[in-house]
Order: sequence, then C-alpha cells, then structure tokens
Amino acid sequence: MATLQDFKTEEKSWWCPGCGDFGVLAALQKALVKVGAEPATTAIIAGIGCSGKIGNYINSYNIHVTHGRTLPAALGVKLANRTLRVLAVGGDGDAYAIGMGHFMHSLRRNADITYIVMDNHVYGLTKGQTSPTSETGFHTKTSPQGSIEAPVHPLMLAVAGGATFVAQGFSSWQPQLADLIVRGMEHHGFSLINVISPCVTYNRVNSYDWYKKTLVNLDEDPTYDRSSRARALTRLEETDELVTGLIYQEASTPYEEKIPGFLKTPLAHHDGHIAQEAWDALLEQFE
Amino acid sequence: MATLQDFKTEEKSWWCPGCGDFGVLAALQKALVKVGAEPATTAIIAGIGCSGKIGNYINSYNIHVTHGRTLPAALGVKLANRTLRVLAVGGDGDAYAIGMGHFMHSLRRNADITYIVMDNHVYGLTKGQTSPTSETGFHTKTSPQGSIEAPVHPLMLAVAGGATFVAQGFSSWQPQLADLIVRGMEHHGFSLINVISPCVTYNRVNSYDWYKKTLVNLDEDPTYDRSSRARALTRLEETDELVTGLIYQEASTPYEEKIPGFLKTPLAHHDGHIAQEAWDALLEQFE
Amino acid sequence: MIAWKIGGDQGEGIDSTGDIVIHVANRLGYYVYGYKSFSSRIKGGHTHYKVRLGTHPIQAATRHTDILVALNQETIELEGSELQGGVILADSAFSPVLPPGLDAQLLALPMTQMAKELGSGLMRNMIAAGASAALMGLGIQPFYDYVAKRFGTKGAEVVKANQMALQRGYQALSESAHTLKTTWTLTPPIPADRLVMTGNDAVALGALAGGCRLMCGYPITPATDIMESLVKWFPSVGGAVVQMEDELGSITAAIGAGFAGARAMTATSGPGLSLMQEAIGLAAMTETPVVIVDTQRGGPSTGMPTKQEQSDLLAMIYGGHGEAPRIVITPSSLEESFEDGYEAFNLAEIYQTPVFIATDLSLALWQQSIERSYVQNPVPIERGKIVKTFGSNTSEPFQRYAFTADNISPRTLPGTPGGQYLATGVEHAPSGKVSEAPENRARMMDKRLHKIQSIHSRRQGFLVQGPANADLMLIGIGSTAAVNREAAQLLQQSGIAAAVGWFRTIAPFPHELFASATQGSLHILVVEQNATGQIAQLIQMQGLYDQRFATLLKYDGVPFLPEDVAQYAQQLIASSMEVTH
Amino acid sequence: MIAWKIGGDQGEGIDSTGDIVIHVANRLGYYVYGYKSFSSRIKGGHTHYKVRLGTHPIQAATRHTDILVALNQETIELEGSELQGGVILADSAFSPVLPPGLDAQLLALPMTQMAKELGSGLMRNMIAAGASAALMGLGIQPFYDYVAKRFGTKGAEVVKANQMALQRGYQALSESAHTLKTTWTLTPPIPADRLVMTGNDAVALGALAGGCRLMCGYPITPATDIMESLVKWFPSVGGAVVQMEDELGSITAAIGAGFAGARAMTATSGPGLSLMQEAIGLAAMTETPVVIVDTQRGGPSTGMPTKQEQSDLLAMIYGGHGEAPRIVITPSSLEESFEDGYEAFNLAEIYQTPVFIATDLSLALWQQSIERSYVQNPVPIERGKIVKTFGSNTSEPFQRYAFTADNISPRTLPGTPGGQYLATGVEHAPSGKVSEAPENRARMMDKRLHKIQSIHSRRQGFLVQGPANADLMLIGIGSTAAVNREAAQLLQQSGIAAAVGWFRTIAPFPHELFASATQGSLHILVVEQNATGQIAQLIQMQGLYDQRFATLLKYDGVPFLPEDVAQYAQQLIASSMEVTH
Ligand SMILES: Cc1ncc(C[n+]2csc(CCOP(=O)(O)OP(=O)(O)O)c2C)c(N)n1
Ligand SMILES: Cc1ncc(C[n+]2csc(CCOP(=O)(O)OP(=O)(O)O)c2C)c(N)n1
Ligand code: SF4
Ligand code: SF4
Ligand SMILES: [Mg+2]
Ligand SMILES: [Mg+2]
Repeated sequence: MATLQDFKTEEKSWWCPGCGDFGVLAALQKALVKVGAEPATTAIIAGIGCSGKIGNYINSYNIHVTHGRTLPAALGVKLANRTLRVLAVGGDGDAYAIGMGHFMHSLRRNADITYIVMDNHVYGLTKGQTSPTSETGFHTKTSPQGSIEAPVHPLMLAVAGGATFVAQGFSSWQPQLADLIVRGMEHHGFSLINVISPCVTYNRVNSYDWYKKTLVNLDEDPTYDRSSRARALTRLEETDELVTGLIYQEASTPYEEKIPGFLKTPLAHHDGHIAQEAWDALLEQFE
Repeated sequence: MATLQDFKTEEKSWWCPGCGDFGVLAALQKALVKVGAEPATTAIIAGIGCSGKIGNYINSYNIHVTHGRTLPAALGVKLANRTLRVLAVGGDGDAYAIGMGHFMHSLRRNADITYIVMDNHVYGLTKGQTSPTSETGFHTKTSPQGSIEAPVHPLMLAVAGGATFVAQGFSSWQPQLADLIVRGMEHHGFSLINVISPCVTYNRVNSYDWYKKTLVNLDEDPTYDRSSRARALTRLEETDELVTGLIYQEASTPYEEKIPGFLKTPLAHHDGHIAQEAWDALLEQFE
Repeated sequence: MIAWKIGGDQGEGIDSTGDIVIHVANRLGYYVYGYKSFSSRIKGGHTHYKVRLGTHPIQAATRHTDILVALNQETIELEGSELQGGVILADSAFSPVLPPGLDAQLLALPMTQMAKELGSGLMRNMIAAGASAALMGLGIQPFYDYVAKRFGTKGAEVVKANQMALQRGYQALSESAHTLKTTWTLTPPIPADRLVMTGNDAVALGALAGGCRLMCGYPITPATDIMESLVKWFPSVGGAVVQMEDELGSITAAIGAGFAGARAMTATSGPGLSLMQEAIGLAAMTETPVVIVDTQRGGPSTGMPTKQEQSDLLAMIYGGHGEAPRIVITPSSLEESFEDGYEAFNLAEIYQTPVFIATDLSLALWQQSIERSYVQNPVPIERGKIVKTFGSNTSEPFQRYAFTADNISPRTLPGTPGGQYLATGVEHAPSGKVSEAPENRARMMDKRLHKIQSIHSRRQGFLVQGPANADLMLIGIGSTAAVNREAAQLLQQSGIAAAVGWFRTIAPFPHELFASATQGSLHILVVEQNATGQIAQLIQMQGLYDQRFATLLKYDGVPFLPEDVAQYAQQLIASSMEVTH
Repeated sequence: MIAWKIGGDQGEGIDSTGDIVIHVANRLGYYVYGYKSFSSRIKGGHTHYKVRLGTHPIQAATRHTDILVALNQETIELEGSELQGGVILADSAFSPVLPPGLDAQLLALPMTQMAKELGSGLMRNMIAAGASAALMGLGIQPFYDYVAKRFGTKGAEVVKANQMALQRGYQALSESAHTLKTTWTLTPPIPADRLVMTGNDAVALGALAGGCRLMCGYPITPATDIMESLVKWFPSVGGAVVQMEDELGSITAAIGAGFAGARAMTATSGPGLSLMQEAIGLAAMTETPVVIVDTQRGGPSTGMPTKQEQSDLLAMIYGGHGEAPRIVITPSSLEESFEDGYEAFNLAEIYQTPVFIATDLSLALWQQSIERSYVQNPVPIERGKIVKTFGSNTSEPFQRYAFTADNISPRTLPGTPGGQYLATGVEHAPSGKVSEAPENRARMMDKRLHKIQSIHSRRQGFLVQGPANADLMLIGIGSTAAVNREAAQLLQQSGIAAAVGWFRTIAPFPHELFASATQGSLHILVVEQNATGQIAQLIQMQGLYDQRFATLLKYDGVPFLPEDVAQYAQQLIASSMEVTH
C-alpha cells in the first residue's frame, strides 16, 4: 500500500504562500492513499495555470497538456489503459473557458475519469484577469470597472449536462474534500469535483474568510436528496452554488464499458495481432 | 417595409427534397418581414453544415464562417455595428459539438443576437454521423451499433447556462416557429431558438411523423410559467425536451449596453478621431 | 483499356453503379481505377463516376471516355465532349439529344420504363450496369455473382430483383448491338487475386494491421471514411473509435492515448489540421507518439471540400508555433498507403513524435486495384525504446528525457512501477521537471530536432523510377506521383527518356537522397496540385532548386491528367532546346 | 552609460523598483532601456530587472552591470559575475557575502531595518531606489517628484512615506559614499520630451490612434498587456475589449467585426496563434480585414512562456491549411511598433486580408525611451475600397469579389442598402455565391494571392542602416534588429564597415528590395532567435541565400547581447579571410 510520502515529489511548490492550491494537493494525495492507489497506476492530466502545476508535485504518471485540453487527453489515457486510475486537474479558466466544450462533452460521455477543478474565480498564472466563474462586478485587469458577464455555474451545468457525479469541495475543509475526491474516484464514470481554492494574490473578494462565512455544507443536510437531477438544479439555483458536498450522483456504466467489443486489457500492451481468419473476413468487402 | 420577396435570393436551394431546413428558411424569412427588418441592416452568420447553407438563400449581409464559430463572429458583427439585426444560424453539430464552448459563453455574455439552431440530431453534410443531440442507440456511420453517449440537452443547458431567452420550434409548425423567431429577435439580449428540422436522408428515426406524435406545444399550456429557471429545468427534464414554444425568458440588458463607455453609433463608421486632450491624458502614464 | 463513365444527379445511385462496374471488372482480373466528381451537397447537382479498366495497372484518370451512361441530358452536355467516337448510353425517359458536333453515338434505352416494369424505379442503375456489361463484353454472370455477394445480407429477393434488372439491361443492349458503330474487346486479363479499395481504406487497413486500436476523430470530407471503416472493423479486434466533439479534442485524446502506450491516431483534412496545430506541438514537446492522417482537399478555409488539392504541405511541416520535430510521410499509391498506414505507428513510437500521413483527395477517395498479397497481415511492429521494468533499486527518479547518443530517450508506459514521470509541454530537464535553464533548453531543442534525422536511413525518402540520366524527371507527391508515372509512359512512347521521382518522406527533407537522385536528370518538372509550388519551395529551402527545375501547378480542384502533364513536359523540353541550341 | 540592476525573489517588488529608476532617469532626459528576467510563476523564484541609462538611444541589454542591488544572497551569486569593478548594494538583513573571486565592492545597507523603522517592510525597495539615486548621482528630487506623480491617487500619506524611504536610502548611501571605490558621473543629458513604454504599449497606442475600437482577446504572456491597456483606454474613446472564452473565439469575433466594418484586432502568442490558424484562413478567403498581434515567446507548445524567441515566423506565414494571403509586418523598435500598430489596420482594410504584427517578448515587454513627438495623434487612416452608396438602379446584385486590375474588389459594409452579399469561406464566384467552377477557382486564387504584392510599393519591406558596401551586414527582425544596431556600432568601433538590415515586412517577402539592399555587402550574417533559422529559410525560398550568407542562432530563451553578436561577426570575418586569402 502506497503512503502519503509515495505520492510526493522532490519538487518544491511554485505557488504563492497561502494559495488554496496547497490544500487541493494535500487532499488529493490523502485521497489517493485512502483509495489504495499506487503511483505507477495513477495518471494525472493537468491543465495550464497555477492549478495545472499540481502534477509537478505528485509522484505518478503525469501529463501537463495544452490549456483547456485535460479532458480529451484524460479520455485518451483511460482508453489506452483501462487499468489506470485517471484524474484530470485544472483551473476554472482551463475548465470552463477554453475547456468548456470538452467539459460538457465529457459529462455526457461519462468515461471513468475524476475531474478536479481548482476554482479561484480568476486567472492566476496570467496575473489576474476575469475567469468564467468570476462574479459580475469583479474587478480585474481585464475588467477594471467590474466584470459585466454573468458567471458560469459549473455545478448546474454539470447536472444539466448529464453528469453522473457532481460535488464541490473547499480547499480549507480538508477532510470533506479528501472524502469527496475518494468518492469521485470510486464512482464508476465521470466525476466532477469543483474545488473552491482561493487565490490570495489576485482575488481578494472571494477569500477564505468570505467562503467560510458563505459556504453551506450539503453533506450535513440529511434532508437533501442527491439522486434527483431536478432537485439538485433547484438547490443549486437557490444557493447560487455556495455549497459543498456531494450534490448529485447516479449509478452509471462508464463509456469504455459500452464500446462494442472493446478490449478490457490495456491497449498499451497489445501486440497488434489479428487472427488470419479475421483479416481475411475483413478483406472480403474489397473483393 | 421589406417584403418576403426582398429576403429571397436567386440561388436555388441545395437541400434534399423534404429537408426540414426549408421550413426553417421560410419561417425565418417570414419573421424578418414581420419584425420589419431590412435586408441591408440584417446580418446572418451561418455555420458549416447543410443548415449553414441557409445564408445562401436569404438576401441580407451574410457571413458563412468556419465550423462551430458562428457565435463569436456574430458577437463581432454586433459590436462593430449595434444598429444591425444579428442572427446566427447553424446545425446541431455546429452548435453543440465543435461550437459548444462558444454556445455556453454566448448565453452568459448575453449580447443581442438571435441564435437559430437547425437541429436534425445528425451530421447531414458529412453524410450521416452521430451528432451531440443524437439519441442513445441511434445508428449512424460512426455508431453502427448505436450511439453510446447520452445526448446533449440544449434547452436545459441554455437555461442552466444563464440564457435570457430559450425557445424550441419545429420546422413543420410554421406559424409558431415564425412567431418564436420574431419574439427572439424582439428580445433584448441573446435568444436561443432550437428548431427541430428533420433530416430525411440520414435520420429516419426522428422523422416528421415521430415529432408530430411526440412534441408537446408548451405555448398552449396556460399553466406553464416561463419566468422561472428552476421550473423550466424541471419541465424540460420531465419532457425530455420534447416540447415546442417559449420555454424561458427574463428581461435583460444586453452585453453591448453594459460595456463602459462603449459607442452607441456603429464602430464601422467611426473615423478614429481622438481629442488631443484625451490623447495627452493617456500619454501621461508613460511620463 | 476502356474508360466507362456514368453521370447524373447526386443521390441518384451513380456511386453504387460505378462501384458495381469497378468491382466486377476487378474480379475478372482487370486493373481498375475509379474517379468521381461530386459536390458538397447531398442530393441534386451533377455528379459523375468514371471507371478505367485494363490489363495494366492504372492509377490516374484520363480525359477520354469510351462509354458514357447518361441519366440526364445535363450529363450529355457536360461530359459528351470526352467521347471521340464512343457511345452514349442514355435513358430514353429524358428524350436524350445528341448536341451538334458531338462525335459519339447515342443509344437510348428505356431504362426508367424497364425499371418500372420490374416494379422499382430504383432499378434503373442496374439496368444501366447490365447494358454496360454487354457493351464492354464483360459477360453478365460476373455481375450476377457480384450482386449476390453484395446484397446477400439483404435477402434472396433483393438479389434476384437486381439480377433481373442487370439481365434486362444486358439483353436490351445485346439486342441493339448491331446498331453500334464501335465495339470493345478487351485483352483477356491474366487471372489475379486483387482487391479494390481507396487510399483511405488502405491507410485504415495499414493502421489496423499496425496495431492501432484507438481512433479519435471528427467527421470531415475526405477523411471521414477512415473513421467509418475503423468503427466497423474495430469491434472484431478490440479497438475503439471515438467521435470527439471537435478536432482539438480528437488530436488531444490521441496524444493522451499515445502517452499511455496505445497506438492511436486521428484523421482529418485542412480545417481540422489547422485546429490541431497547437496539440501537435504538445506531442512533439512531450515526445509522445501520435499519428495524424491529413487527406488534403481544396483550401484555404472551407475552400472546396470535395475537390483535389495538395496545399497543406507547408502547414503540416511549419504550421505550429515554435519549432518542433514533425515527420511527414507521403504515400502515392494504395501499396504505399497501406505500408505507411502501419509504418507511421512504428515511426511515431521509434521517434516518439507526431507523424503525419499526408494524402490527398484523389488518392484518398478513388478506388483502384491492389494485389491481395500486398495487404498482408501481420506487418512489422516496432515499438521503439520502451523500458518495461526497473531493478529493485529504483530509488532514482526515472529520467524520461535523458540525453542519448541518438537523441531518443527510453520511455515508460503508465503502469510501470518506478517509471513515473512528468510529461509537459513546458520546457523541461531530462527528468521531465520544468526547467528554464538556458543550457538545458538549447540541448533539449537540439535533441528533439535532431532525433528524427535518422529516419532517412530507415526509409527511402525519395524514390525514382526510370532512367538514371533522364531527359526529364517528373517529380510528384501523393496522387500526382501516380499521374506522373502514367505521363512518363506517354513521354517514353514519344521517345523522351522520362523518369519519375516521388517523395515518401517530405519532412525531414531527404536532402542527400534527393540531391543524388535528381543529379543525372537534364530537366526536372515538379508537378504540384497547389498554387504556390509548395514542394518547389521546400526544394528551394534546401538550396537544391537549380536552373534545371521547373514547376507545373494546378489549383482548380480538378486532378492532373497524365496526358496534360506529358504535353506540358514535351513543350518544356522543346522550348528549352530552342533556348539552348 | 550606467547599467543598474536589482535582483531578488519574484513578487518582492523588483518590478516597481526598476520602474521607478527607469522613469526617473527618462524624465531627467536620459535614454533608458529596461530588461527583466522572470519565470512563469507568481511569487518566489529569482528575478532581476536591469536598467541601462545614457545619453544615446539604447535598445538592447548588455552583459555588464555597474550597480547591482541585491535583495538576497542568491542575487549576488547569480548576477555578481556581471560586475567588473562595480558595486553591490545589498540589504544587510541577509548578511550578504561577496563570493571569492568576484570583482566588485559590496556595500551592505540595513534596508530592511530602515524600512521597519519607517513602519513598513514594503519600503525596503524605496530605500534601495534612494540609495541607487545617490550612487548614480541622479539627485533625490526627481525621485520625490516621480513618486508624487505615481502614488498621487493613493493619497498624500502614501507619497510622503515613499519619499521618506527614498530619502533614507539616499542619505545612507551618501554617508557611505567615501568608502566607494567606483563612482559614476553621467554626462548631463540634453533636455528632451520622452516617454517610457514597451513595445506592447506602442502597438496598443498605435492601434488606438489607428481607429481600432474593438479588441477581442484571451490572456496570454507576453501579449496580455495589449488587452489590459486597451481595456483601460477604450472607455474614453468608445471602444470595447472583450475577453473571449478562447483564441478561436477571439479571432473569429475580430473577423466578424471586420466584416461589419470595425477596425478590430486580437493579440496573442504562440499557442493562441496555433489555435487561430483556421480562422485566419477564413478571413483571407472572405477577404475580411483583421489584425493579429503575435508577441512571440519560447515555443513549441507551452514552451518557455516568459522567455524570448522568434520562432513563429513560418507559422504566421504558412501555418494555415491551403494557400491564403497573409501579410506579416515586423516592427523592430518602439517607433516602428507604434507605426505598425496603426498601419496594420490600413493594410488590413486596403488589402482586405489578415495582417500580423509580429513582435517578440523582448520588444513587447521591455521598456525604452521614445520621443513623445513620435507617438502622434492623429495618424493616417485609410480604409481602402469601400462603396458607401449605390445608385437608385441597384437591381444588379453587388459583386463583392469582382475581378479588378489590382485584384482588390470594392466592398460594402453591412447597413449599406443594395450592398448585401454573402461572404463565405467556401470558394465563390465574384458575386460571393459558392462556386466550384475550375476556371473561377483558379482566378480567385490568383486574385487573393496576388493582391498583396503591391504592398512593397507602399512600404519598404527591408531597411538598411550603414555603408552600402559593407564588410558585413547584420540582418535581424524585431528585437534582434535592435541588438544588431548596437552590435554594428561596436564593429564600427573596431574598424569594420558594418551595416544593419532589418525586415519591416516579412510576408509577402520583399524580394527585389532585399536583393538590391544586400547586394553590396561582402558578408551577411542573419541573426535569429530561433533554432532552425527561419529567416534564413525564407531567404533560401527566394533563392537569395548565397555563399555570402551565414546565420547566427540562439534559442535558449535569453536575448542576444550586442557584444556577443559583434564578437561572433568579427570571428566570422576573420575566419573567412583565412579561407579566402
Ligand atoms: C492556448 C493558450 N491560451 C492562453 C494561455 C495563457 N494562460 C496560461 S494559464 C491561463 C489561465 C489560467 O487561469 P485558470 O485556468 O483559472 O488557472 P489558475 O492560474 O487560476 O489556477 C491562461 C489564459 C495558454 N497557456 N494557452
Ligand atoms: C473544422 C471542421 N471540422 C469538420 C468539418 C466537416 N463538417 C462539415 S459540416 C459538419 C457537421 C454537420 O453537422 P451539423 O452541424 O449538425 O449540420 P447539418 O449538416 O446536420 O445541418 C462537419 C463535421 C468542417 N467543415 N470543419
Ligand atoms: S497567483 Fe493565486 S492561484 Fe496562483 S499561486 Fe498565487 S495565490 Fe495561487
Ligand atoms: S442530408 Fe439531411 S439535413 Fe442535409 S439537406 Fe439532406 S435532408 Fe437536409
Ligand atoms: Mg483560476
Ligand atoms: Mg445536424
């Protein structure tokens, strides 16, 4: 069994002191240990952004792709080798701006991938521009007079988009966050865990204190029914998504299990062999 | 006042006989006449697909862009000249596959654009592949054993994505469709009109007959409250989006009206003049 | 050799009629080549399908037509001029008229009426096929056999109905045979075991044989067939086709799979290529294998989606920002398409980098004969430097991007204990960790850019057929290479010692080989289906384009014809002789 | 000339300290140039900022440093070697140590302590600035004035606090002045009215003056400033900046706006450029004006986002599928950046086609002096062939793509009655309607590709400074052209008749001008910040790269230094003399 230490690297982190991303990293590492993951069979696909550097700090097979394309890459990894535990990780810009199309399609495709979005409502690495989750009125370098767009509501979109697992965590609430990641990984199919991960440098509005005051923990609400899409949507709308916990889950068959005739063993180790009869049968159409 | 004839071109249509797109074209032309539009001040931005050819048959300023990019182009047109009536038109693949990211962001940006999606649940022009709105199990050239993905639900996504006007029409139900397009154009802000437009060549499942049997006209339901996002979502989920009519609308201020200091007159006719004092004030920061 | 053509409206079954003729002729042992002209619309609009059949290999179209099956008057107007003394087989339903001055015999048969008598207007094309069989002297039985095979799964009744239609057409023609001014008798073919397929088929089969088990794509003409074939074939061998949401997703999913050890591919055409440029740089930077098929079509932008062009070469080589290794291989025949279909994966894994298979619409879509023996299975599979296990003392982190003598570093596949690493599109140290150190940067750039150079010792990047000291060498790529081969034959027939040269690898450019192979030629004509002479520009970049070179360009969407290339070449030689003597 | 540098951790205020020094020096009438080194992270990691100031224009960095302000020991270790006899001004808080062998004087000042005494650790950098003022003999009053201006909006107290810190540093240094082994006395500057700005600022100002009122962008280093500046400036002139969801959206929105008649732009760097390739083809095909700024950075893929490179040239020219006209203009100074900033819009509208302004990280980000008179308003605005009204007998549909003598067709802007047309990325007839007719296709391709050639009569595509019959010409582009200008001065000082040549237009290539302008030079060295010699390849493609040419490449992310270029050039000349004599 791998320990926490096994998932760490020598690399010292490049995040600003106090950045919420430290908490996401810690919770993810804890969750990996908890589910019994091994570094060699864990694949992490990270996006571009402060958040995307997370792969540098976890000992596993990591690929750090182009901005916004974590999910297609993760799909490729999963299909290449179904025995791997596949996680995609990136920022709110990576996920919901440039990556929006892939996000929506990954939900409905439902491959067994755990997607962790490190949501700080701002573009960190490019030094403080508006992000899709920035609130209307938020002042940034590209919205000096305040953002004039309505923010994206990732949780509602996920539920409406056909997600089979939707959760939200907060980087300061470690036990819950680690637990949500564990549940996401254990879910058969695509799981979205949107994580509130404050940017202490470029977002002074949505701060730790602000979240601690406003976030409501749905996991503590025994009346909440996480199996109804319509009810999840209603609750998310009412609360403006200022909730944590598991929001929606439904039993599902992952994409890779539905592909006709698809190999269960890793394509990665396939020798390419085709039985002669199969080959001949195939050529018949060209006769 | 422009007449129906004014919106027609010499070009004879390239669609298959019986294609639903004829109905969309007809309704759109009728709606343009009804709102008092003029060819010279109407701009149509069309995507790539059978649907995208619609611009060839309407006399107006038309730009036929790359696959999936109608909405950014439409935004550019609108911002360049706010006095134009701007419509974007494309297929379900154009809108919800390659164009999904722009779709979601156009909803929340809410510029005054009318978006008509000609939804045939299939890729027509490339000869019959699965589209994002294809139903699970639908057989196509790329899903010979049936599609294994959950379809996109464009109406739910629009409502959850912050749309201010969401409607669905059916190409055979001309008066309602024309009326919905009129209302979309009259709406201040972004309006989505998803139009069921059967492909008689590559989609034999979702046929005219099938739709006539299954579609429910919400406009005829006096109890339906189209001002509540949560209720719209619930109804759409219950009906699997097999409804026509105006689904959701809210009063809104379009994007272009919120941009600080933005010119109301067309940028297109701006002479680039900058008052000397303004220029000097600007240069101060470099002193 | 016979050139048979059928023309009519799109969506009227032109394709399937041509398909039947081409398959039957091939089964009889003739070499066949089929060329279609079609538009970017589904129904309506003029289309035609031309089949050449003969006893020698045919790899290109030609202007001349012997037999024209006309399903409407438009076909006669538009295609009639190709006939010089041939026969037009027309449906009398549209009261065909032979325009004045047309040197052809018009034979009207009541095809529509006969079809109606058989109970289905759809049978018209079968009647045309039966009549064609008689006209070409091919016999009717092979047609019966073929429809039995082709429609077998649809039930005996369907087969029967089609056979009856064939028979009616055959008989009707035979009855009018005495009125014919021209008849055709082909040399009997030497029996052979050949298949009929397109370049797309050959590439897809090659990929399949080469161990590709994942194809992530997005439909686009003329590449879609590859996805559509693989999605039919994969279930029997355990592979998967994913129709992605766009090309950005397609290529990135394929790269993810390559990182994780699968042989994965995508296939696209111009617009998709442009969208993939960023991700291709990622594959190059992370040294991840991936195969991209670009079936070129008329550009730029949406351009002419159903028309022939070879105008993406520079974009494949130089299209991404920054400088990254890109291998571009260029099949020019079905055989080479099959070979490159699997070899691309070997190259991608050996060199750990993106590999393009650059084809073009003509090569990708038009059917030809190919010896069955060429489409062999198994094919050589080489996976390059993969480390499978580590000793027990694996405390050192794996150096994924270690500097080595051949600039290729051993890689691990996810799942291998001790082989974990970070693959990143950011510049990195040998360990994979991000590094901005100037010295490391320069070495890494050198490593990546140099590693692919050794490809030239693995495969011949430029091939030549014909005399070493040619009067003229015709240089081509993809389907124009095939056109050139026939053009060279024509030139040889008029006494010119013509050679053909074609690229098998265009990037990295086979500098040495190209220089030596072209050395002996007096004149060199680069034949390209584009407007700016992209191959010529690449030769220029190598400093090898000297005064012996000339360029023949065509960019109107219509493929080169061998006779036109030959004629141009002859003029070129003639005019240069005027100048020099 | 003095070279002053400050080093420390990212996020510690290094930038603002450098900014103060550079602005004050500029206000005093010195020419200034600032160079920063930074990483793709927000806080932490070594960074430094170097300011050169003197009485002659300065457009490049240099290796030598006179004064090093060290905020940590790492700075001394990493940057100390640049000092030969200079002074290290260190914060005594970290107990600075002069490493053995370092030829510099270490002067430790209790900066942190003084700052704390002033009540805020943040004041440390102001103390360093004050001390620097004394060391460079600049006087403290100009610093007071500048902070009063800069922090004025933050209130009198903030200004006061900063001035006190400046004063403390100034005084502390003055008190230790007698211990200094080296002191600097700059020639008093000739009073002048100059501004300090970056290439990005100059381009943005040019765009603004040129009537650009819409900028659709997506943040990316090093282009983001352009968007961030315009979003600040536009409200006062009625323009809009839209932060789009990605670069595909950015470019397409700009194209939509261009179609509708606005002067619209986007700005990006490598990864964004790759994503824009498809849409750029659309603009070219629909003949729609659009301006794209590419501030090149280290590639490929994410590469080295904060490092200098010039490796997107081929991608800008050849990166899209198919063949489309692309104009690429290349400023090499602030003046040229401003000029191209507006001229790009003139070119885009005159030629109705996409225009790239190709800059690079060094030019885009580093501050320099520029005469205020150069940044003038208004600037020439030319909108090309726009038809504003039609006669009353406008029954004929407008022929948007009419063939004309200069290949440019009159266009209409939406809103103009009678001017309606279809702009499509599909090949089209003069009317705009889709057409696949071969003859029309070929003419349309010719029209689009040829129309931009006349640009060379409008602007000089290649400029030369220095003797016509030079021993050596240094050729560059963007910021390397500026490096070359200083290198040429160094060469001239050592008796070599050196000239500099630089591109103002790289596509279409200024063939004639380049050929004639380089004719007289004995040796020609192409200096490029990339690994494959892209400019040299372009010269090759023109058949103009003869034996006089050589190439000097650098692709480690660090800008060329004039002294290194000069040294290499000297060796080149020396070695070639050995060979020839
Ligand atoms: C194609 C492309 N466009 C733009 C960029 C520049 N870029 C780097 S990170 C980033 C956004 C970062 O925001 P987010 O995803 O929220 O991550 P964060 O830094 O906030 O964690 C951008 C725009 C890029 N690398 N690639
Ligand atoms: C970038 C790019 N990818 C792929 C294509 C090929 N293509 C043309 S139309 C189309 C999809 C058509 O489907 P849809 O949008 O539903 O329109 P329909 O034809 O059904 O009306 C595709 C994939 C293209 N033109 N450009
Ligand atoms: S800029 Fe923000 S998101 Fe980035 S490391 Fe710093 S605190 Fe974290
Ligand atoms: S293929 Fe389908 S969508 Fe296209 S024109 Fe024909 S019926 Fe209409
Ligand atoms: Mg963020
Ligand atoms: Mg469709």
